[in-house]
Amino acid sequence: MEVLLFGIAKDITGKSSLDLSALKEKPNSVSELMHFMNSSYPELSKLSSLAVAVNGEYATIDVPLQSNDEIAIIPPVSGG
Amino acid sequence: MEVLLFGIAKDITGKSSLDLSALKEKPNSVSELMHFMNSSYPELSKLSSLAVAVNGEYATIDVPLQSNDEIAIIPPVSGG
Amino acid sequence: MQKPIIEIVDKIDTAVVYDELSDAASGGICVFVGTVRDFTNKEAVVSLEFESYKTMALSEMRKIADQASSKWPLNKVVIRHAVGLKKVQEAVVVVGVSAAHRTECFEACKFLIDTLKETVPIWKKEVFKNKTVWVSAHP
Amino acid sequence: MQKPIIEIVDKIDTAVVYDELSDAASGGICVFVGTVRDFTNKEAVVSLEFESYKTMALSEMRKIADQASSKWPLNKVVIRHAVGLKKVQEAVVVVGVSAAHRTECFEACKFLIDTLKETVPIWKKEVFKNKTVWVSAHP
Repeated sequence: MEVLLFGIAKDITGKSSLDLSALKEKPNSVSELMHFMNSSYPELSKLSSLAVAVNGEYATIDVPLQSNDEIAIIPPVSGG
Repeated sequence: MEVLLFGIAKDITGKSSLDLSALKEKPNSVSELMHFMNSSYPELSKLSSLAVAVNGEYATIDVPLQSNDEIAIIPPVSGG
Repeated sequence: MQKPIIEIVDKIDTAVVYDELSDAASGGICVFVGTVRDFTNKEAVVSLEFESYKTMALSEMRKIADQASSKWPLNKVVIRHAVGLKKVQEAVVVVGVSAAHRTECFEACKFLIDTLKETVPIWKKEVFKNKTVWVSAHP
Repeated sequence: MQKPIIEIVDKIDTAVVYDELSDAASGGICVFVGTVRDFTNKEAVVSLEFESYKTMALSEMRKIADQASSKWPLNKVVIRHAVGLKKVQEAVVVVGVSAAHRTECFEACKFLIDTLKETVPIWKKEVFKNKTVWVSAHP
């Protein structure tokens, strides 16, 4: 289970992706992933917003996560 | 006293300018010019609108006309 | 606003307008290009012919640039109209602005083209297969 | 709408976008170009750095083009964003549409850039002389 990191989330974690495969309790939903990320990296909870994308689509907190999903942490976007 | 004609006003009169110098009673104001034009060329009065410019500026009907003014008949504009 | 570019030309080069509007103090550039459409009221258009009262048209275009600049904080303005015969798909007018923020770019650019169509002494004749029509001439 | 042009590129060529949007059925083309501004809150900007989640960004850009096309009768749409290091005055994004009439051109073009800024996963870091800031990251 790999989580892609972008922008300031990459700076906060110091990584462009996180491998969660080795975790004893892998997050089963977006909600659980958010909880894990915020407690592992408290600086993330200070951002204006934090979204999760699953397989390239914005995902609500109840979306379940499978180990082969492409998961990404989406800090506040600022394109344009 | 020369009057420039554009667009459909040129087609209606068949001329790109009218020399009014030879007129016995030259128009002394925009209002008198409009009256002269509409009675000489009744097709002009069927247009959506008709404006007069004096020295390159839109002129209200009370503006007086001098013989050395640059006068133009402005049929409905349709640029763009 | 820097000195606006105000021109009546025979042919519009759409590739240069960004360079003309580009500006270090601007975060946005908005450009509108009017082009010849193939159909008017379902009737095939062969071409358009534009005629201008050139000195007055330039002076009215300058007024529009000044008005826009007094309404919005603009950095650069271009207003350029073509005259003569224009075929389908050709550019007939280009208006554009650069400014710090995008909202004023859009508002000012729309104001330029809307006002140009109302006040600038330029006339357009639509050439169809069997007739010609001076646009907006009759009610 | 014809197939929209949706791209993430290293460098934007502003000279080509009109040709891409040009279309016989269109009377108007509206284009917005976002450029790097020299100052943010009175602080001199050295450069901007853009990063994207490319596959998702392209998919979100396609959605925006489709949404615009369902709201307005558009003929062509271009949405192109640059990534990497951009200096002051460089273009970072270009969005544009062609349509029969100008009102829908302006409305749709503004919708494209407004929505892009809200939903497309692209991030901008402002580089100042003595610090860098991820734009909008913090409240």
